[in-house]
Amino acid sequence: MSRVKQSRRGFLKTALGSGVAGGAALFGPWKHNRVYAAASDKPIKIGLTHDASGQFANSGQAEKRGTEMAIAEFNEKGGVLGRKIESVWMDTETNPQTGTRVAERMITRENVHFLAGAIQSGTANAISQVAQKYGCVYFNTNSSSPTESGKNCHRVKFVWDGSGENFSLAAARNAISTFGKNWFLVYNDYVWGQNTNDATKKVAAKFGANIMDEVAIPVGTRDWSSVLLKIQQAKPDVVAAAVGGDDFKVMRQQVSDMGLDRKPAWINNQQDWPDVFGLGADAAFGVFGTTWYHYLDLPGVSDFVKAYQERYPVTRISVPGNVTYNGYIAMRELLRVVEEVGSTDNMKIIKALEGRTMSAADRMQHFDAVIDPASHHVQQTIYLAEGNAAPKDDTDYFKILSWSDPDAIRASADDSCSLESYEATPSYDQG
Amino acid sequence: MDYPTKQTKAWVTPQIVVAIVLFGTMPLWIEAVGLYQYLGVEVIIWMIFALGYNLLLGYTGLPSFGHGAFFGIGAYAYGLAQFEVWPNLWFCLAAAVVVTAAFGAATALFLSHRRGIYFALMSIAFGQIFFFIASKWTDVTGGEDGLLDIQRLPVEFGAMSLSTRSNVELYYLCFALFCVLVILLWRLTNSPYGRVLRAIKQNEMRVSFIGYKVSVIKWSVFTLSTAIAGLAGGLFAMAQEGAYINIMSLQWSGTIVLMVLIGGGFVSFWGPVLGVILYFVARDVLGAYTEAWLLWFGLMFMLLVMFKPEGLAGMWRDLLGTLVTRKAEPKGNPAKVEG
Amino acid sequence: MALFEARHLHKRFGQQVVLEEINLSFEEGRLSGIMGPNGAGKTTCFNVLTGRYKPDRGQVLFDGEDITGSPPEKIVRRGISRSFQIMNLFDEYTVLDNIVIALPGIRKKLTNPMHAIDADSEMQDRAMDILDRVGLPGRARTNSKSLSYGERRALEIGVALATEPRLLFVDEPTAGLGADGTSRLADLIQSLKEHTTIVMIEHDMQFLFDVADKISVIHWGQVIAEGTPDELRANPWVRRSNLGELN
Amino acid sequence: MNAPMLHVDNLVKTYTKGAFRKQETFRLEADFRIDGPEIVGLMGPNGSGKTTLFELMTGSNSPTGGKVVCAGRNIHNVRYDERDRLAIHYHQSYQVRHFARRKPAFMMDRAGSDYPLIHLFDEPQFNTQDGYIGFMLDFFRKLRAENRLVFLCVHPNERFHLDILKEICERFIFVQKGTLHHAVDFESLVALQPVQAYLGNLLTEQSVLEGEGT
Amino acid sequence: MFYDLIPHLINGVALGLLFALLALGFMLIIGVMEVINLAHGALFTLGAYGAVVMMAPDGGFPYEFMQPYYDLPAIPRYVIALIVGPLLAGVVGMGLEVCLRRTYGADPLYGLLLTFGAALVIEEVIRGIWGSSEYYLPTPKEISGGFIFGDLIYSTYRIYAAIFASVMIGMLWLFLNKTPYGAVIKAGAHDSEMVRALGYNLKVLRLLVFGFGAALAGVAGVIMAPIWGVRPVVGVDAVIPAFVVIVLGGVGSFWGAVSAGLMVGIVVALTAAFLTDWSLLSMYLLLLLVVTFRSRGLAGKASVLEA
Amino acid sequence: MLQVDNIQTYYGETQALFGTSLSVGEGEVVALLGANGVGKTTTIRSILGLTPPQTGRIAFDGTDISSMQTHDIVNLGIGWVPDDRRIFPTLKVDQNLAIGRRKSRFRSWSLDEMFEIFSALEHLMHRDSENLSGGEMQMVAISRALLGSPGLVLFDEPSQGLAPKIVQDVMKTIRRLKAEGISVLVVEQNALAALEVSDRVYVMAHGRIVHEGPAQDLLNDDVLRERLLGV
Repeated sequence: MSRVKQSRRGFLKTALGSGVAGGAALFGPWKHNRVYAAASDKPIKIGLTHDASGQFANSGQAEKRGTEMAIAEFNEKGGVLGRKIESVWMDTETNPQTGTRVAERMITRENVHFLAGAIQSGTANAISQVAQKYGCVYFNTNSSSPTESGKNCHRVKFVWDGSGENFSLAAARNAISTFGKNWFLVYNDYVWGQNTNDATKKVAAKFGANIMDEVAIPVGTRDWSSVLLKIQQAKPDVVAAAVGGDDFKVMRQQVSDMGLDRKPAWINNQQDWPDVFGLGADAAFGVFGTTWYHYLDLPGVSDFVKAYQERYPVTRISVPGNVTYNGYIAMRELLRVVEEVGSTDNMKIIKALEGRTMSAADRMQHFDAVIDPASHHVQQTIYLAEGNAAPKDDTDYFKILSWSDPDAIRASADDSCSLESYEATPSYDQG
Repeated sequence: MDYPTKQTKAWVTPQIVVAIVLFGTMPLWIEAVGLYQYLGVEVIIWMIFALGYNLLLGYTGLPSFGHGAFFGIGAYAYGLAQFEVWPNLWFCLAAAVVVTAAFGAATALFLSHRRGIYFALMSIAFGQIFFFIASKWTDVTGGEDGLLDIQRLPVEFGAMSLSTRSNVELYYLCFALFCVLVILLWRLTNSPYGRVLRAIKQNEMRVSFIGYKVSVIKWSVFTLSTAIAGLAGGLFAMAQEGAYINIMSLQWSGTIVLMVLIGGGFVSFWGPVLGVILYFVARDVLGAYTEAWLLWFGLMFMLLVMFKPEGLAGMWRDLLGTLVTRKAEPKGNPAKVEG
Repeated sequence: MALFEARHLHKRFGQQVVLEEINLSFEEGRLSGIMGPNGAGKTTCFNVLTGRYKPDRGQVLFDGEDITGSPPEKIVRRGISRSFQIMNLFDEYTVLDNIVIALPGIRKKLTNPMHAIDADSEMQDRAMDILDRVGLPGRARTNSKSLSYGERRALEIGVALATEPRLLFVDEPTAGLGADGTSRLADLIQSLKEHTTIVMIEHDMQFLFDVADKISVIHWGQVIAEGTPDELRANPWVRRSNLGELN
Repeated sequence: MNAPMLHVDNLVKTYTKGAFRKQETFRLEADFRIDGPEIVGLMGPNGSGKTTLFELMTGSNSPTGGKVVCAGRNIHNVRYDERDRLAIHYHQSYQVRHFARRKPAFMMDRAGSDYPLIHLFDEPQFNTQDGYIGFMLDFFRKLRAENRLVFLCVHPNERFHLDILKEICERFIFVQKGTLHHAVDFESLVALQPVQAYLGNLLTEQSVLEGEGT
Repeated sequence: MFYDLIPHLINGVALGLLFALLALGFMLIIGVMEVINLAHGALFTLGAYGAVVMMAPDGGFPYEFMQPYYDLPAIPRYVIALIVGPLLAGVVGMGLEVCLRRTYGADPLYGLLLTFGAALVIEEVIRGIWGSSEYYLPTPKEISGGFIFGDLIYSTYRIYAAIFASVMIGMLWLFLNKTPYGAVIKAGAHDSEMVRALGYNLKVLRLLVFGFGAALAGVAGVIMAPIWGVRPVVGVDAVIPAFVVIVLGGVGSFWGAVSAGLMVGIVVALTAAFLTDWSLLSMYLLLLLVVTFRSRGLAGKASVLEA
Repeated sequence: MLQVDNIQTYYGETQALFGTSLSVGEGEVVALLGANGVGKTTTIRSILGLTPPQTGRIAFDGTDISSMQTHDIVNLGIGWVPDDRRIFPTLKVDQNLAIGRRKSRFRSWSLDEMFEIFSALEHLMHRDSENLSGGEMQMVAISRALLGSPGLVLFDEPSQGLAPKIVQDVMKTIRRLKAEGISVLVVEQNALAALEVSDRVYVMAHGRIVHEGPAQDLLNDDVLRERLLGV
């Protein structure tokens, strides 16, 4: 309780500060976190491509916090290979066109060694195309479209989040036996939503569900009433939703307004922490997946939470969630690999990452994770959760129901990936 | 709001030479001034788009607020032509131009008898319609995801084939097209057709009373301007190796108006070029200092609309004017806003 | 046979009848005048005759051909041109360019994008001739916006002349001109009259009585009287009015 | 056949106020016929029902009872946009009033005429200074000669207005508080008591200020 | 089949009332100023943010100073939010009007361009103060949750919003028709010259009307916030339907705008029910259809827009 | 009270007044006569600042108003009865009147006094203005001007559309205004009626004053009157 208040106050202070100074916080110089090393060695530069505006602004900033936290930790330890790590960030505006330009600028002008960050798959695609062209290793930290590690996979791209299909597999199996066979599907009409929906449909069919209807929702839909009325009329047992970002928030609000949050069981593919935080446990209705939760009963979790809060005392989101977690873990792994191979050469890094196993304890999850060498997709534990009826405190929205072994929920979409050959990938090393 | 009264019959003017030299050498110095090659590619493509758009806004006085849609259609057409028909540069670019012009021509049928604000409102509606269709027709456009893996096709002249893979190579392709377009547009705007366009802006009714069928001319200029937007869109698809929906939104359609106006498209052939450079450089340089660069850019735009709708080119002219009039007799300031 | 004839023209805007029944004919080589009180439908009548509006009923004949409802550009191409009461010039253009763009010779080269207007000396000369006729030869390179009001009135007529009409319609040319301007304009009209058939709307009865060969009086959207200036002047109420007495 | 040119047949128009307890605020009654072409002078104080009568005659206002028949056609059964082919009302543009239309046009009759039979001139501007009066008077006579029925509505505010009416009109109608008074010639018109009240001292050629001024 | 349609029709009406509410301020400004206010959406957003500050303790206001305020029950705070949001929008709107003065009498295009720029600026300022992330406007318990009739559940908030919108429409109508201020506004829209000649300062009148129109945008923002969410870009979602409703209804017609709002609402709701993907497009197709045949919209009169 | 000095006024670029000068004294009634379109209405519009003069000077009640805003000019105490009435059709009659109500340093008028002048007005109060007849509109327009407590009333064609009896009422009202020290400038078609109530008269032609003198002279001089006014 007190923790939340403290952080809220902190946040409000900055808000006040920025209000008084005419929004000075925003108009300040672009964030170059230059930590110049005493050593004469050139710093390792990492390009951060997190969204700060558009549909996924909120999540983009959350993953940025995770990524920067990992970088800072390394810098505090003296950097990597004795070199400081520097990051440069540009807003990709949840916009592929901007993503392309940002990636081009990062590589050709800022001369970054690596790129990291993405929420929306369209933007991630745009960035990874540019990265592949130059051979720059790119970590897609949070875009979970099955196509990211499927047909749009790239040799330089590594996908750190569980894919929509992973979540579908994890959630759907239990749902049919628990809630019923009549399913109604809603999904956001873009690549993540479509593919995730396809995956859900496949899984549901496999376990004998009857698909009553499926409705594609344009991205940016503000008014869900018609669809919700339709659901009311259809009276399904289960509604499986693959809806993301702001749309999801709006939908959730209207679902609970229309009193539909209890009656059909809602299977939401994944609930990103920034989309839930601040809305209370009520908002987390139905069953949904996540890759991590700050009250997981595992060693290291509470330390990580504490470290996050010390580093970000003023942020609106007072505890880290899956998005921040992914950003953090991915960057930490990248820097470790650089340390291990002793170089920033792209081929060496790629080869070191492919097939890399990360221990469960290290990742604060229940199962070991592995980077699939054929799709560059991190195969990891998926947790199933529902809204917490008996929260420990006012950040404790989720009740973790179960966790799935990565092997049991491996995404079939990953099979459609064919990575570019090593030869076809330009060598890239900013030295 | 005057274009220069000085008259020309030249194919190539000193300004064109300056532009060619300046932009022809850009890859050599762009990095030295702290920018990067891809930005150059983006700038020159948008200059093509803006020059075509200015035929409408600056010359004919038709404020289209839906032109981004045609830019986007060009990009999709390029990508689809490459995937589905024949991956040849000239063919794909031609497809981008022709398909976009076809959509433009159909749209123009609804718009060519409208003027002023009503034209603007209807163009918003059409822009939105194309935007929604593109965002929904996932099978064709890739929906929100866009068309990915569009190739930068090589330039083929018979046996010779030039790569456009690198940004500099692509830049020179765009530059070559830019040069051709600048010269053609320069001639066109100084031909009877161009004169009539400007006359339509000044007084549409009188143009019909000196014997021109205004709606046909408006239809043709709209179509022409969409064709150029299609070309720019095709090149843009090459540049970003993909075609995405965002460019078709109202926001981007508004942005092109903003660029052209700030540059001074109302008074100068070169206004759109200035506007595009200012916008992109401001975005990159101002953007390096503040996330809220659009705030400052928007404020600048408001001030220009209020005090100097002639934009940069108009200021430049005033500056030249004061230099000249210091020698000659003083002249009144015709800065008053006029339709 | 009259050069231009209008038969039974009827025009309404919504519920409002603006032209009830207009019958007019103009002879070649003559100056015909149209007058009437404010709001009588003179300008609407002009707009129907010159193709800006399409009549709801009736016929317009030019040189024996039916041009009813033709759009302005077609009517202009047949040889009917008009000037405007409210100035309709191309303000961004020089005086010369205002004329040049109206020349049929330029119009015919519309589809040639490579035709350089300013290198076309034939057209430039022709335009200069017209400027001579309207008395603006020295102002060719001046921006039309910076002309004096009277000069703009002359240019307004010049643009109409540039289309090389057989019949020239002039709409209230004296509007806004003082006594000096009016008399200078009367001179201009007199000189044009020698080459061109002219139809003129005029509010200023006195001016019209001086220059016209025949006058039609329009009121309530119909021709309520017609005749030579002398015939009309014979009307006792006209004689009773202060016509010609003031100034 | 030879239907009269204008037959105003038991025409009644009432205006009421109040949604439930209707109170009559105005009542116009007219019943007359005019068989052939004529120039009719029409007068009446403001608010007497002149304008309403004109509107009823031209069909733009609908009657509470009775009908208006022009040359055999009930004007309210003629299509809206063709009613002025029977009877046209020339007025100042600010006098246009808007009325609801109840019946779709295709269910109604055609006018069967291109040029109006009845012309109602509502307060034409008789300005002595510009000389148009003469042409206007000639025009009224011309219409009459072409077998049209002409109504001329003037507020005689100057002596010469009365002269004009006297000279040109063949009969007169005076409207007073919704009632029509007919007069066959000028003399019998001015003999009517309400007309004298209406004209005030214009007839006696005294000052408009009833002698208190000048 | 028809029975199935009823809830969608009702939803369409509710939606339509909200669209009409959205368009009212827009209409007022076009009517009096003849300006197409593209910043309407930004003012709408500003209203929503103003309400967020008054309702949500993390709404960007210094919590320490405001703590006693946030301890107030939700309903009075909501009422305050309903005042503060529009007030904020209104004040900024008046500032915008001052900038717009230079464009009066010129080509209306300049008004359009200026307000386009203003929309950009306001949106960026919002981003500067509140950040890009989404806020949620809490509503009092009394007007949230589900509302059950028969076997159908409908959102209580939507019912509230629809009723609120009808009340606003009614109140605006009464204001325009039954108060002296409304009389002056209507008079000004019809004949601004005569209004000046009766001693009214047109500058002040325009300033106030613009402020009032902007405040109406703010009201719509507060009402729509719980439905649409509060983000800096939400204004675009608002200005486009508003503009469609106005063009469809006919510029300058109060009931034209209301009926066009209802029409758009019903069409959007019905297409959303049967062709969900195309629901937003239906609005434009409707517009095209109507404007092709009636270029002044349903009830429009001749206006500056046709210039 | 009113002094118009050599003003030149343009509509856009069209010149309508070519150096017009006139004056109205306190409590004086002045007639401005002339044919259609000679600039009478423009003179009034110039005084009101609706089409401000480009050169020349206009003073009212000791204040130079030639560059003042219309509403400020009007609030000094000028009432206007426009020739086309300009009643707001979307408002009721009572709203039309209420909108014109304001105070100035001059005598203020009550609604009852208006009913006294125009007895028909009282019954019109709740009617839609759109449905008034021309004469009824004129009564509203005149009442609206008087309710604004003017020290100078500009009448543009006040008798237009009014019955003779009502015209006499209007003329009497003008007399009454004069008696109460209020100045009047009246533009009239009915020259004789106007001359009878006026103290002085101006005749305009082509944007200039061509005659100026006591009204009585013109009334008495038939030849001059016939020449200038055709009556």
